[in-house]
Amino acid sequence: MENRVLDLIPGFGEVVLRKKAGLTARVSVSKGAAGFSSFMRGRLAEDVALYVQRIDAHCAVPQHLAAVSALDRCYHVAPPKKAIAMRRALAYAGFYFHHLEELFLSRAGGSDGTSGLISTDESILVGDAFSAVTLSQELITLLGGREITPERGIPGGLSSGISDEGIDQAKRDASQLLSFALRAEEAFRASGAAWVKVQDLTVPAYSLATVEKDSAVSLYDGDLCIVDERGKEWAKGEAIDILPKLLSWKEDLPLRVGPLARLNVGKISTSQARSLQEKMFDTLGGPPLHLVAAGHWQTVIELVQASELLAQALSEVESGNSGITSPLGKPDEGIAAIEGGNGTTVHRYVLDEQGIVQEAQVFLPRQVQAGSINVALASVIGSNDEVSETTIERIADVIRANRPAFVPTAVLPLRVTLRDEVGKVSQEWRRP
Amino acid sequence: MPNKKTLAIYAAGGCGGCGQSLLLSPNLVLLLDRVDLLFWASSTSDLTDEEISAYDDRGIDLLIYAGTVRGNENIATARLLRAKAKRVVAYGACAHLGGLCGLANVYSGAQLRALPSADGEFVQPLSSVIDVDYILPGCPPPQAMVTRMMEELFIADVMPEQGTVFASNKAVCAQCDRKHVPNPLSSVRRFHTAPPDPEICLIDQGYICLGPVTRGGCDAVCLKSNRPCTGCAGPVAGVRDQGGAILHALASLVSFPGTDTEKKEHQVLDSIPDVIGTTYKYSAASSILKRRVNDGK
Amino acid sequence: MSDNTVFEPKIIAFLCKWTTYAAADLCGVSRMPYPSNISIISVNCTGEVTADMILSSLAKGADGILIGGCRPGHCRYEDGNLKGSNRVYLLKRVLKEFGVNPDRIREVGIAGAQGLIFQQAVEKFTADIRAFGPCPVMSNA
Amino acid sequence: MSRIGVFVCHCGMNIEETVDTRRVADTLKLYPGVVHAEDYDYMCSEIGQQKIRDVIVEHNLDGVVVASCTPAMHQETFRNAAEEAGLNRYRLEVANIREQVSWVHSDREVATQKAIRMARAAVEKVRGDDDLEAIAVDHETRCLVVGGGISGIQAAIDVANSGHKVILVEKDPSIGGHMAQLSVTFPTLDCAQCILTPRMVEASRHPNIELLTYSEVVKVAGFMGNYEVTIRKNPTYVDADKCNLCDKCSEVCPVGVKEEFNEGLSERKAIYLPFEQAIPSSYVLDENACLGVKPIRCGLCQDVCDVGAIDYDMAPEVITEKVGAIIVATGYDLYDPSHLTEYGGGKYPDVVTSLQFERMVHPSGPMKGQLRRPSDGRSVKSVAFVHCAGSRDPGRHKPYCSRICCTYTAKHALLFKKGVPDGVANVFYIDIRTDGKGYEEFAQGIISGKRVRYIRGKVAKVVDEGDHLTVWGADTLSGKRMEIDVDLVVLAMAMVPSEGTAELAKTLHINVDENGFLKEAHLKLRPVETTTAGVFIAGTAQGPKDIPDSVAQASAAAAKAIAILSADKLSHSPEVAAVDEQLCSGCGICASVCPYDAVKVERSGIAVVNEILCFGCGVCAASCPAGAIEIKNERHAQIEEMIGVALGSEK
Repeated sequence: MENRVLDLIPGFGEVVLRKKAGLTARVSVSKGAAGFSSFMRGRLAEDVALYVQRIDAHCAVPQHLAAVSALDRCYHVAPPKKAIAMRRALAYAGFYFHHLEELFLSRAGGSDGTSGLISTDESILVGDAFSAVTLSQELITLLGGREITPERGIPGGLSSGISDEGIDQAKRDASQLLSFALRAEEAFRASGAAWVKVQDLTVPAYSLATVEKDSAVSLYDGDLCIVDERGKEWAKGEAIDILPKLLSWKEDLPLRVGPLARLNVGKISTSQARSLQEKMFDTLGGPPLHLVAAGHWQTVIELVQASELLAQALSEVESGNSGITSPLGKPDEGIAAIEGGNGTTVHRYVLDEQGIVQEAQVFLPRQVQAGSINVALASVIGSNDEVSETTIERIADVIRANRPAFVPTAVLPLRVTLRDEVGKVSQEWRRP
Repeated sequence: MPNKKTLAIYAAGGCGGCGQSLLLSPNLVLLLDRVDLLFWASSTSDLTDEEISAYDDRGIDLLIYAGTVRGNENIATARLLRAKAKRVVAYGACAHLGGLCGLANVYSGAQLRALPSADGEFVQPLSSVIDVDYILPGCPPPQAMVTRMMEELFIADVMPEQGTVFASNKAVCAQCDRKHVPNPLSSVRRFHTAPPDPEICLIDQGYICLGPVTRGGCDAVCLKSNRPCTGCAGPVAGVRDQGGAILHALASLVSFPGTDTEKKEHQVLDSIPDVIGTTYKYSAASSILKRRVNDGK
Repeated sequence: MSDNTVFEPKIIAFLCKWTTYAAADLCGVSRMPYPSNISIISVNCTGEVTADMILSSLAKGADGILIGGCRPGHCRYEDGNLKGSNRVYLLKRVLKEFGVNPDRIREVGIAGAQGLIFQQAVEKFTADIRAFGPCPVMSNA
Repeated sequence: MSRIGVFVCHCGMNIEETVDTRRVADTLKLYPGVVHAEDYDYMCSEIGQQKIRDVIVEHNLDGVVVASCTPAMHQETFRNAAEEAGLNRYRLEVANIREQVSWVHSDREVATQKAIRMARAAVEKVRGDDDLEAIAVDHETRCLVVGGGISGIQAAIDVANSGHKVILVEKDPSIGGHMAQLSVTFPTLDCAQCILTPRMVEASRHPNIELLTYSEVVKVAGFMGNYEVTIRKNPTYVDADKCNLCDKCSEVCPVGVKEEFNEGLSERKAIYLPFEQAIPSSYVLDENACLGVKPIRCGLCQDVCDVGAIDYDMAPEVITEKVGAIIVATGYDLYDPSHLTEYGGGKYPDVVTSLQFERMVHPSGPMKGQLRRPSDGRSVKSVAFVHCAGSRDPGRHKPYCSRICCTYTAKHALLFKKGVPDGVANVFYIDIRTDGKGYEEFAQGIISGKRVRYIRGKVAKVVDEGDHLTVWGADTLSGKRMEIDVDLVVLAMAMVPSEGTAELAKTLHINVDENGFLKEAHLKLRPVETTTAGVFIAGTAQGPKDIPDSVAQASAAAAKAIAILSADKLSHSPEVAAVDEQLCSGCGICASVCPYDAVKVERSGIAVVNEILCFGCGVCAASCPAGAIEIKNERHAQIEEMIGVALGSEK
């Protein structure tokens, strides 16, 4: 299975240059370019998590956990309960941090052009936002062994446990994060909600998210569920069964992931977040809801959801280094999915008997990226008349920055075609 | 307060980890009101070269450059930034050593269809493209080092001398409190087969750890969560080629008693897996050999 | 590379001063000539040669590296020679990954009294390196 | 900026013939850091050395490079000269442009260019050199002598007489070595025992000599002046003080084996007296021959021993001794005759070795001096002596000449004629090499006496016809092929190093030459020294030689040892490892690879070098992942600079 990440995002690379009398530029990355798989071939199974989380450190925690879950399946092993509890707590801490960055801090590169929605002018929150960042990273360190890029996940469980003082500290941090989340949601509802109501950008789409057994939305792992634009279940099942459907997406509408998708796919299982979500539906209607701006309100609500889930998970976490790994079987293929802040990430690895990576795919059906890629492409192509070698390289840079899975690719073979409104190719550039 | 120092942060095609390590620093807020932050941009087209060239030469007191240098575009921007900046910090393993992406320099031709040919195509450390005044190692840089950088660059009144590396000159072992159990490397063990004893030095247990060759200053954080040092802070002051140095140390520890033990010893040496990925994980691009060549065999 | 078309390889030799360096001297005393491409650096033991030395030799233009020490079991310093050859063995794996022909490094075990064997070793190695052609590492220095 | 002086030597024509030394000097004059450069005919001459001294003072040099012969030759000479002028001796390096340039490259341009590169490399090394001071070391005053033959005994006595304690270790149950087996010695025909036994007694009674027979050196650690030797004393199962040589035990002993002292011509019991004059004079129980002591299977000897000297519970004992110097005199064995298939060596009973013949003619030998054929006991009427049996035969056996066979074969012929006046003695020879004092006169006396037939020609084949042997040879002087029937054939076997010499050399870290003899430091100038300071060699272990040379070498080795033992302090080379505390992280890899345990990680977390134990091999320097430990004046930075310059990259 080649990495067909790009094709999951309908409309990616289709740039309409209104200024230039309706010219459209279509950019596609040719098959052989899957940098990630050839980069990972020959690497060690126990290093996979380290590489993956450093390819897109913005979602380091979910990538780390998706990698080790997929590797668990490669080795046909279920980590002990004690390890799962810590991984789950780590996931929620990672989820919380990710949403903090989306909401409060201008993320380098501006993800979907609305960075820092609750920007620093909401003075009551700015100081707390920074301390919430520190607290969430402290939790990631306590649970994952290291800030920003956790270390402890290994196939079969965790490399080391947490101390009793660590658990107490984590619980204290979690309660502070919950109170911050509630105040942030309250502040959003006061000003942000009105802004959302007046937005008119509605993009009907199918929605993909991870769900628990009771089909409530999961912010960790679980089955994958796709609902159509009316909210009716279109497909549900293990990642291994749903992945082929994703890769051969033929529906007329695009597939959305992330906060907006989650609110369409399933209910929130935690009490405070659920009641806040119901308030949102009272205001905006739905579900289903295709108002793009609603995603931001959902993001704030999910801050509360993550805090509540974190508190639950921490109650099951036990201290100590023993009993945190299970013996491994003989490795071959493994697929796993984790719900990250920006949406579900699916990892697939094939290992040889010595635990050396033969194939590696990371599917980041992050619909949210399409917008920024197109905006960036328009500025690159639109800014100068003819398209030169540097333009091609700027396009490659844009794609690489927004499609981090390609970061390790040394060379990004590209094909850029410029068509007029009738669709006739007026110019084409190719880079081997 | 004399007019504030000007600071600019440029993130070339990195993974965002370095940006987060800045955001995390408790004295980031302190920093922001002591400096005039000109821009905190990334290479993805929201800061054009024209905008950079608008600044007057050496107008930026301090430039933090994080992320890889690959492709003529990065090189051109880096040179432009250098002209505009009084002092440049190579921030994080990508700028300091080439980072993980440097491993792409060493693909065997078969793996990647088009082997990079033109010079610009290869990942290079920032220092081989422009003069670098300071280095903040790490992937991402640990808070202990970020704090030291901020104190020495912003809080201390005198700028540190050029060439300062905001990490220890000594290896990670100086801060790792694992005990030594001297025994020759009789077999190489993999982490995922059995997690090591957290009290004892990993190399003494037969695991590959780059602690002895990698700069400390991170409080051996990976070792403390029972994981090996993977060398992200780059080689210590006395070493030029990080992979070569640790491989030499490990090879020296492989010895069996008795005579004609060569075959057994070579078996142990062969069992070190993914030799480049393990020992040049972050420093392939700044190794002595730098990148793959075609030597006809 | 000198200007004429024939490729004249540059070879660095790290010779253990107790054995192979003495064999080189004996070669001289017996007036047994060998190609001049080789430049000899004396080391106390082949166990003293580091990765930096070998790799930077390639980066500084060496096309071949000859490491001359004692035969197994004869090292003046117990097993310095064995440690040296284990290191070279690992370094050759690194060279292969970087696309450099590992046969550009050659280890020979020559005793102090074996001047003739030293001469033959140098002649053979110089010819082999000439056949390999210039080492491409230098060009990307 | 350094102030280096460069001196390029002509070495008469040896260097000048292919290296333009003037051009080398002129080119080096322009090299960074060089303030003076000149060429001269003989730098090692007094005038040459004075030039060095003058320029050091005149230009206040902080480094000197002498481009000349191999450092092994005159580095010390030049360093002494530099030191006399006030420059630290370790700031002088030699560029080897004779043995490794002028003598091996004929093209003048190529040789000159290479000499320039080598000189520049030496300048780079000097630039990085620091002042070093030799390390004063206390030392042991005892001496270890390995091997109890005449050389070992002589060396032990000389050292003991100088007032130093000696430990004499001998593998066999008694000292004496092969000389004890000889009948009479040439050229004086003194009886071997008469001149050897007094020395054996002197050694055994000398207050300063501790005799450890039936013992072997197992391990040697340390360095000149401070060796720690591990010795294994094998059990003789007989208390030497109690044993009164009554021989009862031997009589009752049911086991008989070949007697080594008589070269297998006779048998001895499992419990036996090595030979009459054995020192220590005591019976010995040979564990391998005995039916069994642990558990006891026979026990007859113990029953009959009325002085209770036999003790089956004796156990091997391993002791360690500290000594300041070591003399190795482990002697020779004869080349195994079975290699000489064409002569039926080791197969035909009547083809015997020269040592077996010594025992056959010896009055107290197995045949009480009556020569009889080992096969059927008939008295010997005719003999064929064969020279160079295995010697001077590079193709199939030993390439070297064993030196003493020509003289002792003449003696053998003489002894045969004395015992069997009408017997026929034939001597097949290639040349007569009688190089010792009085040897030529002795041999010519026998040859010209016409009572012995000297036939110039190599024996081609010996065939055992049952009641006699047929020797096929040729007389190259008359050109005739010859077939002679004789009763006995005596092979003058080649001398080879004694069994176990190679292993002992490894234990002592000294080299052996291509024939397995112990390798001297310098064939002409340092015959009794080895490349390992403090370890000396003497006697046939270093190569075939006669008794006078062996004794002379023994005394020479003793003198060298005494020089060490009597010095108040020894000086240890300062070119040892040094740790940079700013870089050392205490990872301990250097400590685990050091073959001499010379470096340890202290509690402070920093590695510390015990300079006295360090040999400067550099294994730690190449193992240290942080480059924190390096050999003084051989630091990585220096070698890296040398590499660049040696490859001709312009500075």
